Amino acid sequence: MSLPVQLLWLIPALPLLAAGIGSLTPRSGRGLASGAAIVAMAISFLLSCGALATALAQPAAHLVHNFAWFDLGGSAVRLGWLLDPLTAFMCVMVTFVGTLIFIFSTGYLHEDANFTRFFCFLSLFAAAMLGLLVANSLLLLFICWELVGLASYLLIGFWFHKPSAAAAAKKAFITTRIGDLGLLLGMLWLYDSTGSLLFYDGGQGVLEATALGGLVAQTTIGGLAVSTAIGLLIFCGAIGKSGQFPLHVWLPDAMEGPTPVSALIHAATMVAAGVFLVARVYPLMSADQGLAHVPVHALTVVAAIGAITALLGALIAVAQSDIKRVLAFSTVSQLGYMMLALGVGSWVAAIFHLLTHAFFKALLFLGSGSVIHAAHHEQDIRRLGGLRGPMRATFATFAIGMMALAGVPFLFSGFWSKEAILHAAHNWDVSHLPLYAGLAAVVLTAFYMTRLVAETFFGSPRSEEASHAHENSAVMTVPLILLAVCAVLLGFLGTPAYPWLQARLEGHTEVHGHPIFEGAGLLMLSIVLVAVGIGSGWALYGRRPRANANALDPIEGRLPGLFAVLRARFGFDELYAATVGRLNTAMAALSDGLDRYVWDAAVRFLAALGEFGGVVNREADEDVLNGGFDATNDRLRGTARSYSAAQTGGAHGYLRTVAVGFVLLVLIVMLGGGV
Amino acid sequence: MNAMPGIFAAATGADSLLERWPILFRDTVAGFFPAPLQWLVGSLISILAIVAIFGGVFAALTLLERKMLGRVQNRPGPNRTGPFGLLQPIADGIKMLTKEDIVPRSADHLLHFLAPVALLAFSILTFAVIPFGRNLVPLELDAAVLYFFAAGAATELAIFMAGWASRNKFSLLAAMRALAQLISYELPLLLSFVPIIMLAGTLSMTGIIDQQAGWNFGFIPKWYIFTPWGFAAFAIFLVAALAESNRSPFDLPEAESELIAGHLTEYSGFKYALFFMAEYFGMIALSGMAITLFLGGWRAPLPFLEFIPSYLWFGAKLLGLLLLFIWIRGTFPRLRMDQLTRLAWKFLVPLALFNLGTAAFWSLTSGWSGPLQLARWGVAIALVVVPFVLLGRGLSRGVAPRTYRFA
Amino acid sequence: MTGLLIIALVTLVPAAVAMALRNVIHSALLLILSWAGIAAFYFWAGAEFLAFSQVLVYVGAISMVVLFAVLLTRHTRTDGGVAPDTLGRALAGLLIGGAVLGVLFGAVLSTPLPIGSKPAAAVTVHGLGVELMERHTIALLVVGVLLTVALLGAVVLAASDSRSGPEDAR
Amino acid sequence: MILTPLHLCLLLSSALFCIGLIGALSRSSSILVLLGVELMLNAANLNFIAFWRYGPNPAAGTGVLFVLFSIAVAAAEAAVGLALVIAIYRHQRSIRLQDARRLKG
Repeated sequence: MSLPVQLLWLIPALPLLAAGIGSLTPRSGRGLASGAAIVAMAISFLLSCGALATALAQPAAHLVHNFAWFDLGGSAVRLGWLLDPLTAFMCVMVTFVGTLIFIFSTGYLHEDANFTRFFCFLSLFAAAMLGLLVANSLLLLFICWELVGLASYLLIGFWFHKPSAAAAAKKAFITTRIGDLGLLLGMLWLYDSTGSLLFYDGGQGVLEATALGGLVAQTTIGGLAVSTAIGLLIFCGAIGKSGQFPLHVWLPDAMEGPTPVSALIHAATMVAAGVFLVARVYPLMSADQGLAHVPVHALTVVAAIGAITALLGALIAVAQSDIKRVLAFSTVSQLGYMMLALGVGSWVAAIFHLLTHAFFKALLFLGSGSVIHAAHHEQDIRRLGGLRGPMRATFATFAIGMMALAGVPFLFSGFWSKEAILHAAHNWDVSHLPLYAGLAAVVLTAFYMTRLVAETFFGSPRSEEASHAHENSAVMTVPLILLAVCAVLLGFLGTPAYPWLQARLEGHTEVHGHPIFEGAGLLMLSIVLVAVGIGSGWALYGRRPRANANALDPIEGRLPGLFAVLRARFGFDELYAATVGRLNTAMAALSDGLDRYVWDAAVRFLAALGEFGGVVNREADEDVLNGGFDATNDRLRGTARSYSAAQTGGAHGYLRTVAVGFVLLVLIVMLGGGV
Repeated sequence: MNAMPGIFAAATGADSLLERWPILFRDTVAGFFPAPLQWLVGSLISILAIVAIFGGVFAALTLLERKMLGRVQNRPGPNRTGPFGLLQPIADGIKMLTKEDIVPRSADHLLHFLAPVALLAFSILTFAVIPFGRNLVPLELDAAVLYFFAAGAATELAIFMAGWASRNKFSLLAAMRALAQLISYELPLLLSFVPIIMLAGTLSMTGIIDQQAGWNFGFIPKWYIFTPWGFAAFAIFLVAALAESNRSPFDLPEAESELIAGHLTEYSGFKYALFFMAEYFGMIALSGMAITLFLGGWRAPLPFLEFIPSYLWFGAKLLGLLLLFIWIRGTFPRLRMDQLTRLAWKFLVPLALFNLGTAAFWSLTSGWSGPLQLARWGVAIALVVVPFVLLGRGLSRGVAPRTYRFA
Repeated sequence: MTGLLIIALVTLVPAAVAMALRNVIHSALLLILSWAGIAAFYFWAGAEFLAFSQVLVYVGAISMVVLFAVLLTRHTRTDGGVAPDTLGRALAGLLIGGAVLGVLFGAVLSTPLPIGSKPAAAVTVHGLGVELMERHTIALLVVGVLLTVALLGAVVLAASDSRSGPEDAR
Repeated sequence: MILTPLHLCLLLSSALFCIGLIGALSRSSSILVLLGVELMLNAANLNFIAFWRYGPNPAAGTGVLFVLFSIAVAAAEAAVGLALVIAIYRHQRSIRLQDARRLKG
């Protein structure tokens, strides 16, 4: 079965339809709303598989179907669908993970009063993301991009009665909007320079050689190539959406939404959008690579941002105590990895990591959701513990996810994708700093994930809630198991020995592998680093479990200053509050003052002037003009009264008048010799 | 001026003799007359045939209905006249003909007389366009469907005339009810078959039947009832047709417990029989319409059954529908007036409008094949079922199934 | 030509009688006959579809509404007796109507009308549909909107707006 | 002066128009006035058909379409008109048109 590109729109349309159904369903229609959402997503998954089959049949081609949206004078605004392996793989991932998350949600939100609304939003979220994936136009992509933002706002703030959730939703929305402004500017600039927003259009698209050549040839402020500037502006959008430094602050706060939403945001939909965007416009981003004279290449910036984010996120994650926050910062860190990979020139490795990460991060989030659900919404790992016994399925799957994320060698998918990124960083000839940042993050990742698992599942329960926890129903565990299986198996699609996925993404039909141990030095190093991370984590947290909920963290005991800084997340929120927030307040005060004292005074003066003129006028008016007008008006009123007497209110009379008038008219015409 | 089309289309040589003999018979008889009179004689023969056949069907149907209702109510039904009561229709006829014809003194005599005549005349008029068989279309019209409903609309008038002319408050109330009911159900009735006209692209009965030729997978006939929207439309059509022909459970104008015999209260003898006849004719005509629109007309349901003459298939389908009507009459209790109008306006009309959308979707996606065909069916079924469930829930809000503790 | 004369008879006589009768129900029923006559005219002129539409709309729908309105408003306060102004109005009406008739007849008879070489061929339903959907799509949409608005307007007008309206006092 | 069929049709429609007009002018029942107006409308439709049939360009079905729309409008007019009659009746317990003159100037 394969899906022609003309019908690609069906993939986002079905969840959209489900969202429509969900929005029209009354609160009691739980089964209908969730059923529609899940069925739509499952069908989309099948369609995506069809699309994948189509794309794999000719991986090098960019199949497009363009159409005119509306006419603008001479030219038309055109949109279109695009099908290539990148789109197809992403669609399959989003729909598969999405389906499992949807199923999980029916269990997780079982008792929520707004169950139907939740599924409406979820479907909208998925539909927007899928639309973004299949778009062949930066405009369509932007529309879906904003829809993703809207849906995430609605979902993060789903429990809007909690002030923290409402604030987090607002924060996520506003923060990502900052990045989106860059994207919008980039888009406008791009349209201005090339006259098109279609990615591929038979040689006319913005990602094709003609347009790129034109963009590279021009330079703008500071000697940048135009393509670099546009690329960086577009990258701003990705920074916002994918939670990159310095706009990463919204991502941990987005944990306020229900856990399936976190899973969806962190694994499949929202944050993946940024990475996908960069990968999609990769020809544009890398267009300036051949130029030697430019001050900076777009990809260098991407790599720098990615490296900083990877390290930063991993560091902060070490000191967090909320189970979801640890995972959130790990997402930040992993997204940094992906950006790093994009920056060092291997977008294929980035997408590989994006896919594997989607599965194991969804697994981890759903696992944490399972824990939270079982522990009656206790999220603090200091107050959990000892869940290994009562929650076997959750523990096993969570451990698989943890090992995939930590990069435990050979068996787990995370290892292979991370390895691909490190390799790419190693081969980057500009600088090795990203490589070092990545290696440091490897240790930290292994460390904090071990800490998380040890604190949550080992030891003894440290609170009332944790001691009463028991395993959840099959509707929640079965998705976990499925995801766990994928988290293991997926890595084998892209091992260095047989890099099938990479080859297909790059458009090759045959696969050229090389022995796994070819660049064994780096491989060994990272295995050692992982071992160090896990070992130190186990030594600190696993061997001597925390005694009670209030006991000091081992690191806190030894390095209290560093721990406090990390726990406070380097104070980014405070920094923004102190700088951006303060600046905003100051500007507001300034504007207020300007308005109050300068403009207002001017207006008041004019008003007084006008008033004076009015007084003069009135004096002239009352005596001179009014007298005449009054007389005229009296005359008019008299005439009108006599006319209105003809208005008898009787319909017969009117009709009679019309008929007589008709007769007279005809007579005049006839006797007058015709017209 | 319209050239009068041949009252029956000429038989083509390809048909079997079984198919052709009515036409051959007519042409042979007409051949005895001089040429200018031939079409007149042909038409007369057709008209006589229709009146005779459906008169007979009417007689048999009265007996059948009473027998069936008897079975439903666990009693034997008429069984005294002739073997198994088979001669009952004849006895009824003689009784009706010989009964005194009473006209109330203050009645409007002319209208009182005209009402049953007009009713019957309009009922029979509708037969003119129904294709009874492969070649048996009495009048081949371009806008046959429209003609059918135009002629059917006039029957409402006759019922009103009967009710008003009787000068009886029960009759008048019944007439008002009948008007309200007919106006309410005209809309779903018309809306229910608009999708078919949309899909078939013609108003001609023959054209609609031609569109239903052929088989899916070699054995499922391509009748419109075998599509999601067609099934929904058929259900709506059936309900509306029941209401249009004043059949139970929509027989409010003649609700015995409330209005004596409704607009028939002041009628007796042969006029009463005419009303009765017209009601059955109306029922037969609407059934014939349903067969033409939804059930493939005179077409055979399976390929290897095509050797049976088409008019027999039509007759079999007609009998099936009539039995269904009788069964419904024996089973369902009568609705209340407000329930009746609510059902029409709040349920059938929106449903029919939704169905229009479904049919549009169906028509737009006719190019889909392979797995997409599954999606097409799924979406169409969803478009039918979801509004049905939602609207039905709105209709029965606050009404729960009763539970009987001691039953 | 005979056809036309018969149609004219069927159309005009019931219409004239209907306008003269005192019994509104009889008037309405006679008018239905007249409308049917007009449908016959359409049929005679070859507009088959129009004829059926006329029957469906006028005989099937408008007549029903009219009869309903008559029945709903039967108990008029001043039912008996001819009001003094009625006679004068009738006379004036006849006079003016006669004048219009005269003027129209004069105009028609004194105009030489060119006649097409042959009468129009009957339009098929298919052709009509194509015309409607292609050249007159906008008009069709507007008529659809008009009918919807009219339906809503009629409902709003006829719906009793207050619980304590005069008819509840009856 | 030759009486063509077109003339006859026009005379028929004129006569119908005048019957409607006289009815509308002289009857006091607002329902009958409305029906008179309805007749005048029909007379106008007759003209469309007559000119379509005998006109110079009969191939275009414009006349028929015009009448089709006109019938639709007439249906709307009848519905609204009779609703108005019922509203009038509800207000003054009478449908005599000469009683309904509250709109006088």
